[in-house]
Amino acid sequence: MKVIDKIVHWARLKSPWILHFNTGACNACDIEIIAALTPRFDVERFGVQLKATPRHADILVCSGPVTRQIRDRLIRIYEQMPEPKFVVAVGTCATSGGVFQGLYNVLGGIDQAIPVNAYIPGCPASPMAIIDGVVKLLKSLEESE
Amino acid sequence: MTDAETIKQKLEAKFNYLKGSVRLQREKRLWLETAYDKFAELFDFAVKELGFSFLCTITGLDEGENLGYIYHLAQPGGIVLNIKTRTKKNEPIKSITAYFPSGNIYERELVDLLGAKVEGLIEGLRYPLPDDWPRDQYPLRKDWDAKVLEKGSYGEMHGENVQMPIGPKQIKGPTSFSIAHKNDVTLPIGPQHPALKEPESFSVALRGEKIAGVELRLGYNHRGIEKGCEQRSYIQDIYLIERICGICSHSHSTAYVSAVEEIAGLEIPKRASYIRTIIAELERIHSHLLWLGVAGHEIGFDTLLMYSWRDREAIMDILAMLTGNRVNYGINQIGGVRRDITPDQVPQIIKVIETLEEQTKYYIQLALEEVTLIQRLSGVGVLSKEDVLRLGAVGPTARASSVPRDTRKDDPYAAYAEMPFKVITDDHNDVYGRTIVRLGELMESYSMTKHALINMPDGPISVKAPRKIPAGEAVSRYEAPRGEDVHYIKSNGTENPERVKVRAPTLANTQAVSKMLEDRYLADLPIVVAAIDPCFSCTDRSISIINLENEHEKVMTWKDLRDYSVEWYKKQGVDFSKMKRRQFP
Amino acid sequence: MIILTPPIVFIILLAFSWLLAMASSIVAFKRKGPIGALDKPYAGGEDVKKHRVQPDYSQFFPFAFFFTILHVVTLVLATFPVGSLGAFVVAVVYIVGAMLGLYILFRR
Amino acid sequence: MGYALFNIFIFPGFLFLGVISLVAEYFDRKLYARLQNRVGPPWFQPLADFIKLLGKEDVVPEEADKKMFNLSPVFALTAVMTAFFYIPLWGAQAIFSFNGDLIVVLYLLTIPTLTFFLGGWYSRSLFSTIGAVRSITQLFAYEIPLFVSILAPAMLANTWSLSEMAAYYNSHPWFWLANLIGFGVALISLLGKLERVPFDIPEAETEIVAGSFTEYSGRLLAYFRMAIDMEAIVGASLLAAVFLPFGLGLSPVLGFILYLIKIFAIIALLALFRTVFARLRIDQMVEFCWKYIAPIAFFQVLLDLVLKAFVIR
Repeated sequence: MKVIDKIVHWARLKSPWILHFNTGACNACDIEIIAALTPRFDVERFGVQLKATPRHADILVCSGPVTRQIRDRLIRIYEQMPEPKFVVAVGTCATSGGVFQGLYNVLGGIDQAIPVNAYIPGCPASPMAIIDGVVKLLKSLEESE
Repeated sequence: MTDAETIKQKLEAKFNYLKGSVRLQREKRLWLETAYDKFAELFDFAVKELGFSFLCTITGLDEGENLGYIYHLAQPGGIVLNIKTRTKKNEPIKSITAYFPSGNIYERELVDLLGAKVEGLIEGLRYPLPDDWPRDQYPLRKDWDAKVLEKGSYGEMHGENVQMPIGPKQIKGPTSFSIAHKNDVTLPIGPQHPALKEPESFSVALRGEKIAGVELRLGYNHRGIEKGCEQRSYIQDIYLIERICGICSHSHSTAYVSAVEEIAGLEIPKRASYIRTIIAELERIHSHLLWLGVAGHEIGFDTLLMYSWRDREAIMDILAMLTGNRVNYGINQIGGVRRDITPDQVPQIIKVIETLEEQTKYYIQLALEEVTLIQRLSGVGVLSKEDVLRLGAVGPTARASSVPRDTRKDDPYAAYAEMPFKVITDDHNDVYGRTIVRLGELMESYSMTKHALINMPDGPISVKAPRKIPAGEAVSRYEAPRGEDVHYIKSNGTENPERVKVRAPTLANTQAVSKMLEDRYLADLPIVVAAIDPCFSCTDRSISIINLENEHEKVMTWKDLRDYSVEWYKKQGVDFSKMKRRQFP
Repeated sequence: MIILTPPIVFIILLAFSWLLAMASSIVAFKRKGPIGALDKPYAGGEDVKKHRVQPDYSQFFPFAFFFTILHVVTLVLATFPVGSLGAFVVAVVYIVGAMLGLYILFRR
Repeated sequence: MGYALFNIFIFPGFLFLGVISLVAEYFDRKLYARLQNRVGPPWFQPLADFIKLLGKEDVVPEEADKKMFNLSPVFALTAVMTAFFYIPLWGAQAIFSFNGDLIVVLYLLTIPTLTFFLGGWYSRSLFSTIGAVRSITQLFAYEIPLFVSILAPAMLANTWSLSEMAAYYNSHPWFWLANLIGFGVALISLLGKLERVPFDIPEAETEIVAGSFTEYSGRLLAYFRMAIDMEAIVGASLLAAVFLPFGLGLSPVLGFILYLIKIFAIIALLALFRTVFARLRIDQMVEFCWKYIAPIAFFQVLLDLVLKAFVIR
């Protein structure tokens, strides 16, 4: 069984499918996330694919400070993802509410709603930073298991 | 005698109580104040006789015991008439949707954020506050404080120990009440959807593949920036205003800064306005290339996304070189610009722009010849010229229906008065026309940037700005890549602005989405929504568009659904025994 | 080699793939914590109640009828003894009939 | 008996088909990425995706019909694998052939589309129901042109068996050039069957999220994806056997290499279509298929009939 677990673990690291969700961001980070898929950065080299439904995704890439209206939708999407799942918070807003800290309709940061595995600072986090964040997340999974 | 003065004369001639109180603050800005009972007649005169055919926005102000309203009306020539009026806090005002149907969004915002009472406002989805926000809390009131939301304090105000309802409970989403017909499918294109780059929620009533009705709920991106601006100083506000939207951040910061400079009476140096224009056009280039890619992605043509975003990276490098950051450039400051363009950077920019010019010619040729592209774009999302004028669409959406509404030409700001460019219009009235207009504007932006770079005057790049801005108010308009962006700022002499009002271009265009989606296929919804190049984080506005006769929602089990549909089809005469040929659409 | 005839091969492979599917469930991840909204149908984040839907595709009914008629006629044609002159005549009649049907379908 | 089991499970059966479909998926994604001048995935990507999906949690929506939800992928897989035995790969003789195996193969290739419909319909979510009904609507459009364009060479060869057809064209060289029009029609219909871009309307990502696969995840999704990849290989080899029957007399090794070249050429063509075209709407697709593709297929049959009756005495 040990060998099978090792193979499945290798496969999990080699094909991380991402789901992008904008929880009230100014969509600068979202454009940078999608820019990471385009020819100059092309995350498909690491097997990363942008998927459409939480059912197909392993990594939930969120950007933006969680606004009150979107908080429950975010929790629902997070719960609809099958189990070995991770959350990456892209941008300073997703990490700590950023420049929108203290505004009345903002909860400030993704970790106010769901547990987060990796934080990528930057306003907006450039595609290089996003790729570096995802690769660091995968490396940390490699050591943990 | 500019035509602004003639309008001033006409107003004072018609209404003698206005004698001397009509203020011409700037070359194209008319300000006047009136009591609410005389307001209706004045408004009707301005719209009908004086030809103010476009409602920019309505600003709400909290003035102690009564609520102030400013109606910003614009003329195609660029003159803006700002009518101020005020009523007691609980006195209702009459809705102006009779003159401008698009006014209901601005009024709905007044109701939600300021607690205004508007008669005649059509029932619709709540905007911009979340569904579970208590109805009696008005955030933009001066006496309202965010501390109310802390845990518990909401309870004391209301006696019972109830916690501010932010817990994950069943929120009544837009799709729970039925907008559908008997056997329609209500499809939620929810906050998370591959076609939407930002969270907004459409609930689409479908009859087979045809769209029967669309209800658009936004407000997911509403962060309360306007309230935030009132608690920060002018300089801190630049960085907050710039992050309203990631793609048109320079638009918002330039509009905000030029309004503050108009109040403070600062005259920024020529070189600074040239640099602002160059950065504005570079942002328009990268925004249009981005849109081209997203449009390609929405119709399943991913190669266009990859090619156009690959070329866009060249522009992002230039912007990073000029301003230090790929997005949110932060180059504006009150009184001028923060960084200068050195002479050795100029040839690099021109070289990149020339290569992009070749590539855009290839895209124009592609848009004119690619069969499947034309098939998916032409005849989709039709918006006639009358609809544009009635619904107040702006930017490429308006120019694609041959309405030459371009703020750079009508009401030039920064250095656009000296820029040689022509307004691109098209008469296709559909998504195909908008593609042509945007590609044409790309070519214009290339030539404008080169022109500005070559004959940019020397001199200082900024002027010393006072920390405290004297009391006053100003309206500034800016032609963002998506359309006209309006900023209203009111200052009271302290370090913090009294009121900051932002009306983003997508707000005016969302009105037209429902008109375009009438009787279209579901497959057209993503491309029609993408065609107005929505930037909902600017907007976070919401309206209900087509409301079918609202039947009460009845939960049907599978069995009675089947019996129901069999019986419904019998009424339609489809019971196979005597097959009646349906008209093929 | 009757084992290679279609029905038997189908049954063998059906059993094999069903076994494969069951076997691979031992590799699947076993969740420990609560399910939450995991098995609620996906609706873009909204909590939609009406899932039992019956989309009305009557717009494509004419194509569906045309498809079934043509399909049956093709099968009849396929079972004709190959090579005889009769087959040739029937084939030509079939094609002319199909072309006529297409013309009517699109003229209206 | 043993040799037959070897055939079923190892050579042209599960193992060979599985490996070659993974290689084909890699080839397709890499070519697609290179055409968009992206770098594209590494060579082991399809295998990694498949194993990762196996390792995911098993999710069955509460409102879905458990039985149908779990069985659809299994049926799709079985139908595609069974069809592979009756197609002559490189020699003029398939593993097993009988008169009428052409009709059996065509109908076995229709079963996956039906399982997509059942899977989507019984997972009872809004997006999957619409995706399911769309895949059936699309079936109406491409099925008849595919059948007719494949029956045309069969009529010319006077048989309904793929192996005899291959033998006929082997003995009459250059005859297959008459069927090139049919090849074009069959290629376009194969696009529809495999739901590739100009016709990937049932799982249009930006409209109905993932069509009938919206509620699928984990190993069931893995089997559906494997079934689609295998269907691409089986469809390509069917087209190669029917429309490109040249060089069948070569030695088994050379013949096998020629066969691989043929199917990878067809898969490269499919990847090229995926890069060049935008996705059509369902009504445009149905109209396009009935207005242009079906008449051309009928013309091909007419051409073959004329050839058989008058030219080849």
